[in-house]
Amino acid sequence: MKFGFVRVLLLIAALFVAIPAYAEQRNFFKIGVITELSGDLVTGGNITKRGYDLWAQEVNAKGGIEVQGKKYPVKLVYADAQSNPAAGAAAAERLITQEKVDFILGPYSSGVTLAVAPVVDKYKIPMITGSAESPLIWKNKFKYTFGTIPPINFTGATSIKTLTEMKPAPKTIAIIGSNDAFSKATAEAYKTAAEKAKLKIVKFSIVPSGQDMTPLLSAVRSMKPDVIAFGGHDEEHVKFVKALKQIGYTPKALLMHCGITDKAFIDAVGKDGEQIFGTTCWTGTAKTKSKVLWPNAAAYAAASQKAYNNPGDYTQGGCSAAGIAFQTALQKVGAKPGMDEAMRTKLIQALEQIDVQTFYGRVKFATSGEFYHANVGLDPLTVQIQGGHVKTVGPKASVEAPAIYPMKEWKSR
Amino acid sequence: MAEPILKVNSVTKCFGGLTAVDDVSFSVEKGEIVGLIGPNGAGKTTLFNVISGYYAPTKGSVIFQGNDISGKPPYHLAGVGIGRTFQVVKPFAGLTVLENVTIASFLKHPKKADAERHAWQVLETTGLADRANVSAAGLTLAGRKRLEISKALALDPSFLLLDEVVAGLNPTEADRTVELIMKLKAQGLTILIVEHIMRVIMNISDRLVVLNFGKKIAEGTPSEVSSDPHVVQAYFGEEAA
Amino acid sequence: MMELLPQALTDGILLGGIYITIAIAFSLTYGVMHVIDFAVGEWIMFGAFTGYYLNKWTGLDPFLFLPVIFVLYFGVGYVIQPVIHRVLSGTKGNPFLMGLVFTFGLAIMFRGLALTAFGFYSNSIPSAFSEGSFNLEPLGLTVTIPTVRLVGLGYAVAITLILHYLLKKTNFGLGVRALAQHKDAAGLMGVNSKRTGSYVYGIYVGISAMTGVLLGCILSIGAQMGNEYTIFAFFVVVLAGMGYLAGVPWAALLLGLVQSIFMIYFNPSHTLLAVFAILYIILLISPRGLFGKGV
Amino acid sequence: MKNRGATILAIIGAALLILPLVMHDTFVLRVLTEGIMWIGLAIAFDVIAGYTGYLNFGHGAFFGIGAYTIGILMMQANLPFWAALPLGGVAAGITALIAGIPTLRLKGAYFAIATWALSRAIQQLALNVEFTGGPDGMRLEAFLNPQFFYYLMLITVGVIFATLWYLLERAPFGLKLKAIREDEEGAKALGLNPTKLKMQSFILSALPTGILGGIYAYWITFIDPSSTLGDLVSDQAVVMVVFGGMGTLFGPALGAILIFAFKTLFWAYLSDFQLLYLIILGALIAISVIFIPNGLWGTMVKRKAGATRPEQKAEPASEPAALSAVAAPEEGN
Amino acid sequence: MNLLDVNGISVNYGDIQALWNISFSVAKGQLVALIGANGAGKTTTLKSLCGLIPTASGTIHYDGKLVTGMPVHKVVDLGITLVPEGRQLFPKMTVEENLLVGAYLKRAHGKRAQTLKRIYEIFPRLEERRTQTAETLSGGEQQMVAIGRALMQDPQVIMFDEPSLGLAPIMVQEVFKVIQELHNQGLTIFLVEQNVHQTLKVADYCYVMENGRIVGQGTGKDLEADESIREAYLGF
Repeated sequence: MKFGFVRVLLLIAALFVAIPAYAEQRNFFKIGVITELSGDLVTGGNITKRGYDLWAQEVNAKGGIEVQGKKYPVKLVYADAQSNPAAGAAAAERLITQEKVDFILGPYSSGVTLAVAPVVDKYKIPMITGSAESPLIWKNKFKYTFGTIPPINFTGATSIKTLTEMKPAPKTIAIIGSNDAFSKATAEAYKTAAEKAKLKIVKFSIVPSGQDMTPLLSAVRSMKPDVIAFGGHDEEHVKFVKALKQIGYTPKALLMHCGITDKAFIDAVGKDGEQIFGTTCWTGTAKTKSKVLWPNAAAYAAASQKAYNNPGDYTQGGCSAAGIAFQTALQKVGAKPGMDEAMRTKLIQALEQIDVQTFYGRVKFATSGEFYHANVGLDPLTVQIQGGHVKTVGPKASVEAPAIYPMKEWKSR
Repeated sequence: MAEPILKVNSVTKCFGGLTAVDDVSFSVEKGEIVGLIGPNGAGKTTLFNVISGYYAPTKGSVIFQGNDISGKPPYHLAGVGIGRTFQVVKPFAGLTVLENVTIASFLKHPKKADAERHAWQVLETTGLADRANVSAAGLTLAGRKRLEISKALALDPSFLLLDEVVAGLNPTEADRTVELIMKLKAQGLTILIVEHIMRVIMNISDRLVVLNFGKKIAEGTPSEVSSDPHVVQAYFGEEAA
Repeated sequence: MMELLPQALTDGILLGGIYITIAIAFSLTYGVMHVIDFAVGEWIMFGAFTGYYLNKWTGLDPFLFLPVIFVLYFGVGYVIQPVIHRVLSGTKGNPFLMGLVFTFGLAIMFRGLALTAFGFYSNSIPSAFSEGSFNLEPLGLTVTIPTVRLVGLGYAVAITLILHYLLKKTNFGLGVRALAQHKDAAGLMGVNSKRTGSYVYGIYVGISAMTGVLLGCILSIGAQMGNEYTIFAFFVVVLAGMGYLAGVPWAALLLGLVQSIFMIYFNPSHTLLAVFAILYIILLISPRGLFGKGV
Repeated sequence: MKNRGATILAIIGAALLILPLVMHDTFVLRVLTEGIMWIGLAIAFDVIAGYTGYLNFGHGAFFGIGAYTIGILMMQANLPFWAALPLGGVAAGITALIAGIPTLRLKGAYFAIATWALSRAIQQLALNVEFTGGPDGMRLEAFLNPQFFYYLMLITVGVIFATLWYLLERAPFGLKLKAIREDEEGAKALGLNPTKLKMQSFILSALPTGILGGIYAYWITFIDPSSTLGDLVSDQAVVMVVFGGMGTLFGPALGAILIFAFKTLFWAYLSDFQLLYLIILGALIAISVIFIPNGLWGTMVKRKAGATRPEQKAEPASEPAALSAVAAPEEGN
Repeated sequence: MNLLDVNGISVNYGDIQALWNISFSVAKGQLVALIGANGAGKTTTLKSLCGLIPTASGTIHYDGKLVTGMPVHKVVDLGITLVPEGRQLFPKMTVEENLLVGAYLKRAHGKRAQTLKRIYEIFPRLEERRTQTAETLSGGEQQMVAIGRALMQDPQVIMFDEPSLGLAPIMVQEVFKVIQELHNQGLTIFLVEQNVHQTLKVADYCYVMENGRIVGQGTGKDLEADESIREAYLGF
């Protein structure tokens, strides 16, 4: 029977060896995608994947990335990070050493990104994440990690500022955040911005993830804040809006963040989603102009609508933009598939110098400071759901529609 | 006369409203075999559990070799030399016979090799050596009962509590067990035994203690007890008046 | 802050109502079958999605579908129970543990199926009850009671009363209780342990599925929602004493009130910490639940 | 037989030791490192679950506590890794001691849920205190040497395996634990103190788990409450141990290898069917419970022995012990 | 005509044989007793009769129908019932509920109010305690509930497993009185007892069991005179 045991071991060993790491001369770019395709963060992971997919699809439809007159198609290789940092690190290792990918499109969550970043640094493989936006990543100054979405502490202030410009101007704010890395950072960003804007913070609370927040909101209601701001994930957004409606409190403004720009949120809450404010960097109607792939945001939204029956939100857009960033840098340095280390170093330099207008807006990575390698080219937007669509309501330069303020009572909708 | 090895002083044990053992006193002298008898439900096993530390007496005390042991945990009592068997035999079913006995041997032989050697010796004594490596669950009832005795013996006890180690055996097996008990007595062990098979208990006991409804109704030599009308009545039921 | 107390208590009770519906049938199943069903949250999730799709296709209020969903999932439970029974009555290994692991496997499988079939987005079930709330201001209290939560509490009370009636007043219930207390003796009374077990499991799955619809109306639904409710079901059932049905409402209300009071009067981020600490302390003091009557 | 087994083990051990010298695929090394870690976690879990019969659904807490201890000591107290590592084990051991005093009195489902609640509470604690970094987690200095971690994990798990094997299969301790598992009350009569033994086994289960958590933290370089203090470790350990076979060391090791290999292969080469993975894993667990309740190893070993062990039919116990019936009579010779 | 016919049954617990080729029969209206020392296999016999444990071989016929292999709930539906050793009441249920469970079967359900009244007449004490939970009763009262519960099934045959076990003498008398009473009313009774004197006195016919085998039989009077019984029990 011991032999049975050995046989099993051999079989497993054979399986690992049988699928060999082939080092090939290829005429396409092989790109690793690490994201959360299972586990708790499966929603975000899949949105990320859509963004990357859409980019690859568009590139290949055009025949590939044109480098020095020759077009190289792209091929994405996925690795599931299982919402687990260890699996993310292993995924990076596999994509780099076995799949020999040229570069990597990174995870949805900050946690996984933090575990993957040291690995890509070690192998000197560039990675752009189209989603992770925790300030922690950039503070760590990983040389090979970039991000197209600006961190929340970079964007958060804009919406608060937009709100303070409303008439009559709100005076008080209650801020609530879910106790996970991203949501807590969102709440803290709002807090910092509110303090700066001299809003009176009547309540600042962090709650455990996924809980029913009704009791807390009852307490908030008694303080009658003009603005309620909330940092959380998709499922919590839905719960939050419903709870607020159920206790019958309509603040003058309800501010969430990027999560509300996803069509799924609007579908889930229907008319209750109306007039909710959000913080984002991009919407399907953003006034962007680009020469790469999609000419503007609307074209992108249309493509996304066609592919996924969903115009895409700013996470998805950020992921597609990550592809464009790579694409641009590759063209600039004239990199061909199967880059060597020297070429990759050049690619990093190119990425650091990149300044390109995309459908997503301007992509430019910071090269120092607390936003190191995060995209600081974008103008953060304040958005509001109006008539089932996400409309930009601030800052002034980008306004599509005037903000509706104060919010309409839940009951009279 | 020397101090008795075990003294049971007015032990009472209640479970909720039920008094299972009611003010029972008796003592056991060193080297004797005392039989504890009584009809089903008379409180014999409860009394055993009190003596071996499984229950603390509600009232009264148990003195073993001059020390009050009432309420002391069973593993402590095993350490001072009290070995016991269980009426419903429950060997460590997942383990072999040898392992079962070895576990008990650890008490006096902390090294595994020594404990195993000692366990073998015990199994030789109890006649289970040829089955040492079979799973305890695979033993016949006779085997399991003998395993119970082996485990208790492996503790090297000075005092042995045997709870129905003969009941359920066929005559040949019963005789072998009786032989074993007599051998143990010859080696100087003191034994308190509960048994239903009267043939057996009458033969081997030096003295008998009879319980009924938790009370001691008689005590004496087997012949004294068997002629006691209370005892006969307890066993056969009251004659309808 | 004291003026918030009536609202805090109301919120706690309403939340407790939700927990009752999650835990009560679960507790019954434990009492009768002695299985801890790790898939309880997944039954809730399946029910929620069934309600969601029925609403989407027909446009009718999901509350109208509760009977349909109950019958459907009763059937599912009825069919699955014999397998669990088989696992639990096995003589090899440790049947209790095997039962636990078996339902654990089911839960994982169900989650995978749901992610495949329903996708990964969070959603919400609209209902006429979702609109509106009652205001107790006329009574001099600053208390708001959302209609849908009141309906939830009503549902919880109804389920509790129906189960109470079923168990205490019907012949079937007598058989179920007999089975829970003494399997052999129940057999001697003519109780068919296999079939009764199937009924009980069916009832439990049916109730859990209906609860899912309710939760979808009050909170949100998603393929991964199950785990969270499994946690609360465990919590309530253990606090009540496992299998002790009469303890469930009290344990559920306690949980709701602790959460509500903690969120309002203490640091809300410590709410779950407090909840688990309480469970832990109660298990220390009274290992068989609040009332010491668990089995 | 024993010799052959030892030879095979030696060959596997030697092969594992030489492997990094001949094979330079760092991904395979990483996978092996994690696989070996899971073997360690599974056998450590089995000490309390399989040998002692207490299903600990909070096993992951020990792992997380080990990971956080090393993280905090290295990053905040600037202790070198080697100094911090044993303290991770000690911290987990102390947690087991504190947690065990009340929980080990509980039986069956209550123990399972109490330990699970405790691990949840610890997770919430980590989310809510400053020095753990809260939900942001904690980053350790990256020391990404695949060979180093491979050997570290191999040797650590080797030592854990050998120690546990000695204690549980060679020394009296293992037999004593099994006695507790089979019949706690009966064991008392043989001089065993169940409370003490259970506590020792709980600590023995926690200590290596904490050390493995520490290695994990240094290896992965990033820890947060959901990845180290969540249900992942406990859940996987349960599945591996049950699938492999409880109450032995080889069973959980085999279970860990197979489940981990299945998971990894599926993950690495069938990523497009990721959701299928959950379905297959779930079905696999359910089906194996039905058809091989003794686990793979248990089933294999038994088949080899040629004789299936007849299971003892439990005697129906009547209420007070004083009234209990005598066992059934049996065949004469 | 024989109501109960047991023909050569054997029962195993795992690899241990508990019953060896047991045969006996009980005629309608008779009171038949099975006596024997502790562990002789009496309880096992009763359990196999009502389907609580499977038989390895042999047949059991009740009223001409083969019941071997039937699950317990079907067997009792035929009209056999068992008052089990140690009473086995439902501890958390009230006295009345315990009795009502007895009328769980459809067959008995219709007349349950009537039967309940009758049982309260036989055991007035139970009516006084009807709202008390079973676990709070004394041993004698519990035995009454157990008997009452069996009667609620409206059985044709009642099997008793050591009904006097652990009862005070006065209660033992009472129990035997009830058994005799039931017998007089025409019920068929199969009695397993350790109280030999009383048993032999009330039994129409008796079987003696030892080590899983039937070793003797005869009428109560025959056996009472038989020294071997006395010896089997007392050893003197």
